[in-house]
Amino acid sequence: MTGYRLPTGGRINRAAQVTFSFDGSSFVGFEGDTLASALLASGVQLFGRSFKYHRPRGLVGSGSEEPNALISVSRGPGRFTPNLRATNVDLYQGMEATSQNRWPSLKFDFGAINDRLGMFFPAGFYNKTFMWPRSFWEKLYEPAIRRMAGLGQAPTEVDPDHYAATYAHCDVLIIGAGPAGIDAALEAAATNKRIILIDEQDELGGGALSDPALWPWLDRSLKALAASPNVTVLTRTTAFGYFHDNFIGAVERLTDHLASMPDGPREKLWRIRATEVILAQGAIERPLVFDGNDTPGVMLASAAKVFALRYGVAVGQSVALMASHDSGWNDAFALAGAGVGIAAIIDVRDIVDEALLAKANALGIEVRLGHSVIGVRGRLGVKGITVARNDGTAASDITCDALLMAGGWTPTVHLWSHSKGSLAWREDLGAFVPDVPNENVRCVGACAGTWNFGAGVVVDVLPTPKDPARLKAFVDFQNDVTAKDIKLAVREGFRSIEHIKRYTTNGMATDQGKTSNLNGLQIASTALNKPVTDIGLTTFRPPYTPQTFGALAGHAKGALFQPTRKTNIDSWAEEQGAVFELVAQWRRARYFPKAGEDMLAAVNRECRMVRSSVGIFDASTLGKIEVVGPDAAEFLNRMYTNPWKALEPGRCRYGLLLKEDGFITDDGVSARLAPDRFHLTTTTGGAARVLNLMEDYLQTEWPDLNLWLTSTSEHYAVIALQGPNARKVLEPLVEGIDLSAEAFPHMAIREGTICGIPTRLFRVSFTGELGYEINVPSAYGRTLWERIMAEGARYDITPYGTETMHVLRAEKGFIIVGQDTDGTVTPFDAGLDWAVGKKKADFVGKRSLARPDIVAPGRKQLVGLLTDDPSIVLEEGAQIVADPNQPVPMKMIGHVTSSYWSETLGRSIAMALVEGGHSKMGQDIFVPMPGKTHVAKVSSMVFYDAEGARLNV
Amino acid sequence: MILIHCPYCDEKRAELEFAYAGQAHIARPLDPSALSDEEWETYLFIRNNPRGRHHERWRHIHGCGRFFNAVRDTVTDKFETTYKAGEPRK
Amino acid sequence: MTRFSALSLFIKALGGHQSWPEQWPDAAPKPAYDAIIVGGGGHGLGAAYYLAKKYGITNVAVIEKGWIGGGNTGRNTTIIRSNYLYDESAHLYDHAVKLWDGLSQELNYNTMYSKRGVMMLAHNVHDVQSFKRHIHANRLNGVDNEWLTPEEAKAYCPPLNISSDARHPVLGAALQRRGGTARHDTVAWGYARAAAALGVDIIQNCAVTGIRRGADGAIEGVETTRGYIASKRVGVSAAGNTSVIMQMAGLDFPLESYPLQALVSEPIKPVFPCVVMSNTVHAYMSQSDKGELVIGAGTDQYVSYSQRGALHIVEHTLAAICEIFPIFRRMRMLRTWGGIVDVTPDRSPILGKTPVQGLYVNCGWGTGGFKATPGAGDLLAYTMAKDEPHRINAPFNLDRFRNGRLIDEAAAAAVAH
Amino acid sequence: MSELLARIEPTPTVPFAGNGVTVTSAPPMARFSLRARKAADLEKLLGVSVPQKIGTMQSGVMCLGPDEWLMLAPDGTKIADGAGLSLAVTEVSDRNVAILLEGPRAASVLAAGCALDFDHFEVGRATRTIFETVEIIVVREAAERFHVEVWRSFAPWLWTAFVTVAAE
Repeated sequence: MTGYRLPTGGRINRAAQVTFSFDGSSFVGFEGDTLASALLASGVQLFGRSFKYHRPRGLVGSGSEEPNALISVSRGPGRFTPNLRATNVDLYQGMEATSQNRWPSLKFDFGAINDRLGMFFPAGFYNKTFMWPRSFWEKLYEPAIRRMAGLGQAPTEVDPDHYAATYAHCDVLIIGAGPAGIDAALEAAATNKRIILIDEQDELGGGALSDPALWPWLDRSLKALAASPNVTVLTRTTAFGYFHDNFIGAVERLTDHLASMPDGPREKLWRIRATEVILAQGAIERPLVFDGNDTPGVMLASAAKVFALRYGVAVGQSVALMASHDSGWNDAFALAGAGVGIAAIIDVRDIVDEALLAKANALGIEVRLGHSVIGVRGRLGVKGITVARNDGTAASDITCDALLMAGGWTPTVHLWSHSKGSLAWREDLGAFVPDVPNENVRCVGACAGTWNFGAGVVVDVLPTPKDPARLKAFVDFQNDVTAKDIKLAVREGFRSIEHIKRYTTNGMATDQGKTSNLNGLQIASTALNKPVTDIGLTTFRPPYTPQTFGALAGHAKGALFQPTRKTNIDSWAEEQGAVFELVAQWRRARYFPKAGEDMLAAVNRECRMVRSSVGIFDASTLGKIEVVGPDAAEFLNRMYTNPWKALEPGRCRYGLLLKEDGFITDDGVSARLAPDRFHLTTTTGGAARVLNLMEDYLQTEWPDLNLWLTSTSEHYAVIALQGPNARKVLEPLVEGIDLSAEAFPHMAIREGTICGIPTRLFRVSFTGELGYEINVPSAYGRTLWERIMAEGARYDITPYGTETMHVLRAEKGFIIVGQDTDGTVTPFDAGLDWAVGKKKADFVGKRSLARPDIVAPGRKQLVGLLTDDPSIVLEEGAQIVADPNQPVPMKMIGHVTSSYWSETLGRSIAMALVEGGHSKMGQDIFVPMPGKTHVAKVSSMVFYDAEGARLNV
Repeated sequence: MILIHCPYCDEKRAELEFAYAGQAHIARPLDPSALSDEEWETYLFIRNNPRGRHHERWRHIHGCGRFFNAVRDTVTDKFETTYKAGEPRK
Repeated sequence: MTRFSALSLFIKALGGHQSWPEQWPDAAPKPAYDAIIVGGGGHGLGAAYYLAKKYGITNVAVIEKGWIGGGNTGRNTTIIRSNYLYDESAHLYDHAVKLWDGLSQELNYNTMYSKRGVMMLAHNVHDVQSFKRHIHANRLNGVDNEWLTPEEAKAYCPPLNISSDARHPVLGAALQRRGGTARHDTVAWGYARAAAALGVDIIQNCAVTGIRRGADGAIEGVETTRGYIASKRVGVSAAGNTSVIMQMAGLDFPLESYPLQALVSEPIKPVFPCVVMSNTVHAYMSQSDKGELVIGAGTDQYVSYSQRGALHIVEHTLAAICEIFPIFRRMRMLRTWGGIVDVTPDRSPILGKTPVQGLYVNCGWGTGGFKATPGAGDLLAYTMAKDEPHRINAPFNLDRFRNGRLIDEAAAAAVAH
Repeated sequence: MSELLARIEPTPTVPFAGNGVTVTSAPPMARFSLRARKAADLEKLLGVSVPQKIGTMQSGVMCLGPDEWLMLAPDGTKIADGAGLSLAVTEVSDRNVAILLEGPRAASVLAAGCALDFDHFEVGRATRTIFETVEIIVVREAAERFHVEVWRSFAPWLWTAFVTVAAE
């Protein structure tokens, strides 16, 4: 065959040839073709292999409903896309397309052995077998099933494309630009409303594109829309989901149809909020169910019409029609008018409209009423059909090379269903139509069930004299679900349509049942002898057609995936070669290795320098909250476990914050700047959580209090200067603050300037050494840091990171909320009794501390651990037992929360939560690790300078 | 993504600006220490979780910052009303 | 019950599959039962099966308001694992995992339990500490869970991006090799068929409308849309609807129900050999036997029974998936759906007795219910049969919300500092 | 003496000229968070008029919430701190930085990640909102000019987002 391109007609540009390849063979199509129409024009009928039986398959439809013609397109590294419907792939010069799910070739596929054995693979067969011997499931059966399953090849390379996203707003959103949608748009365009009209195809027009009589109207309408400034038209855009409050997700395909790829995004996610939505999504023709209905060349009558009149392609040279509906007749007449040979019209009905008969007669088309197709000849393509009277008699053959199916129409109610609008059963259509809306939405045209396609009857399976148990009459083409599978499901007791769907997988393929749901429902209805409405309706789920992960992720990729927060000083650390860690959204310098140092060596050096001279640490990520107002102290007194009212201005206090359940949620040192002004600090990860918790209490529990909370976390850069030489480094730089120990003691705050910049200077220590935390406006963080580095050079000032900070604080027994506590630890468990105001009548979480289990003995308590072998650094997270010789499962009495090599002490130290730990001081506990059990003694958590002599200098 | 009417801003805004904050009208007891364990459990943990009309709190966290109350149907997710904190239960 | 096997499949095939019997009869309610299970999900059907199989109580009805397995059983991402931190949780879930092994044979129904391994990614130092704590605890509890370096993680799951430049780099992973997936529907159907064969009535399209208690306060039976059914023992295993049913018995519960979304891609050939979870990035994924990438998304923030989730949840989930597995950016989402998850204050389940004599409850599984299916069913059955909890589910009582003995796995995973 | 130390800002000093929109880092400025139960309390303290309607801005002060205002003022501006009064003045100059969007596509760049309806967001409006996952304050200074406030550490991300969309 040389081809099926009709000599005239269609909307293709015959002046522009497009060369492309399919499975390595070269083909030529025209601009305006889809891959499907171009291949069809070249005489290709075989497009793919089915999912389960690997049966040869051709086109069924002409658009998004296509179940069979799934192909892959490759356009360079990382740009391999499987499972595209050939009917939706706009052709471009040089396209490389391949078929799927076949080996070694589409025409000869070893997988088709499944078809021969199909009788052993009915619906749900895998539930019934592959159980013996037991070990074979994972080793043999499952891998084999997996290899056979799946459609296209998996991608193997990173997609180089990028994707865009936007929000949009309109007064009227019209989805579907067929005649009904265009009319709705024109009507709305006359108002001053903002209108968005979207359509999934490359051209507006929908069904009108295959009706040349409407083309003049279409041209006029499109011009009118283009001239309306209040109308935004989006083509190649699929509205895939209808979400709450008229929020519609749509994806616009921007580059897949282009021969050369521009720099712009491949696809764009539109997130549209509409006041009113008009659904004009049309209807999809229904296949008929009969033996051999999946032979390549058997397709929807409406699709054949689209191929002929829109693309100028005959689906066959001698085409038969099997109809249960008038629309098929009209499609056949249209094909005949376009020069396609019509072999016969077979209609399951005994009586059809006289006008149709007359027209068929006038065109010389043979008509068989009260007949059905009972068989199709040909394997890789239709060679002919066998028809018989509906009573099974008078079987005869008709030669043809394509067979059209006209089984009536199913309104496209997917988005309506997403919106939770209700559906009503229309017996005459044999379909569900929109009933009561749940949003401000209405349906127009065919999707409302109001379009006049003519009359028809609904049949589940065409009459046949063959044994129904032997029919290969497909309902869901892609998933290889046959009528007998559905009957089997019913026979096995599956009665709800959801059960039938799940048992047979009917409607669960990549076309989501666009051509199969209603036929499946009808067959189930007959089998159950119950009306359709008693069986239920499967729920449509977004998306309407499959949408790329990339488009749904939008811009959120690489640098735009999630912000990485960096301090003003971060760039300096990066230049110094710091190793970073991620903490909450921040990245923080973990240590500053010098040449040849690993983490341990760097941390040991950093620790040594802090203890012996002075270290500098970027503490900017700490959360900060300014609490201002007459009732500020009262508020903090209610929030924190300890008393705050008596704190004098200029002094700092450690604050411990619980949730109402009594467990520690955050801590930090806070300062009173004035009677009505506090500067709070929180942990890095707790900043937002603490502020939100406090706002909640302030706004909803104690709205009578006069104070306000303001986050100042990012207003300040914070530089911690720690070590015996800290004061000496600071002194030359600070003005307006007396740094002497007497004037500025530990746990105090002063305001002044440093290098001319206003500062809030804290004298606090998380290391146990003399220490300051310098708060300055953020933009000065790095330049101040560099000034201090220069000033401290004579003391060999040493930058240190979070790891050293952790070691130093552990040596002092300071906890880290979230590491030494885990959301199940009370202040008493953590040994922080001193931070709980015994006389306070109430604070957040206090009542929970009196619950029976919280006061019961045996709770896990935070203690220090010293390994018997001082060189052993226990692993953080290691579990603790009292009896190392017990069998598994062992009784665990706690775990190691923090564990380090302490360079200062020349041995390992650890902190642990241990059952009854506070009363186990000096006792041995055991840490069973693979291959070795470590012994450690329970100790105080303060390993260094217990009396605090180094602080008060 | 639902639309929520903020009673302070007097505007409908997208859900992304809001944080859900649980069942409404559960006042913190004035003297928690006077409560039995059962009463404290009820305050802390027991929730209505109805199918249908639900009184709940939201915070316009990325807007005006205020907590407010709402009545919403948990089956349809549609709001019946929203009102300012401190106003009587609707 | 017709035994399922390759042989029976072969024999039936020769007969055109015309003689397969119903897998379970469509029962109408009888006036009274020895025990009633409210909720025909995997947990409830499992409980009915074990009541009949292990405890000899066969006069049992499972009452389901819709169709069995239509709730979270049929809507979840089918992950099975037991590498939980606390002894209580580890024992609970490991009890289930042990029952999963061999369940297909026990039920004579292929549940397609696939021990593909569940790998949890550590993205920061805190994750590493937390996962190692899990691994050590699991090891001493006899639960398998091992640490993988980033390279080992990549070898186990080749699509994984372990670049140190990633926004959330992979610092390692905890792998439970016995973890995996199963086919969700078959679990419900398998239990239904096996239970029915032992005499259990499976009653669909039957909603509970009331709970009747006697003068002594004890359970007498349930009112349903298909009439009153008497029973002295009623087990409620109704997930998101538990609060509503408990209120019929006059009980207020510490539960809230949230929408949880999941999605699948179009099917592709095998590419993803295990289950990967990332709590930091909020994504988890596996590939089904059919070839679909099965992806769990997050919960919406508000309580809801609408089974309708928001688009931005899907956007964030897929952005996360594409960061961890960048080769999947061109893959396409085929279907999304929503379930209703019932969440307790400590995000651990409630499984045991209630203050009402004869009323038992199994709820609050949050996002973790599927993996527990056989265990939850077995333990609910035990508790109903003995009128006392098994030692495994005893800690998962209602009292813990009063006395403070919470089992808070999520809190133990703690927060970044 | 402040000239001794240089400021370092998180976003580029060179504007980005995209398709129909320019993205520019605003110069440093003074910012104060103002809180009070009544606008009049602040007006009395500061001697300036303060807008009453949430989401509006006048003379450099925007009303963000029923008891919350943000004042923008020239760099170096100092104001009374209201000590002892029933209100709160907190300096947050360096907490935020501002990015300016100007040009016919300015609104559409914002709409890429912000769900506000900019057709119904008049000149003079100012509101806190969210751009994808990042909180921002949007001020419409002119039909085609927006001033966007963002916390400092999120500014590089927001800049990259704006520039990415502006280039599309």
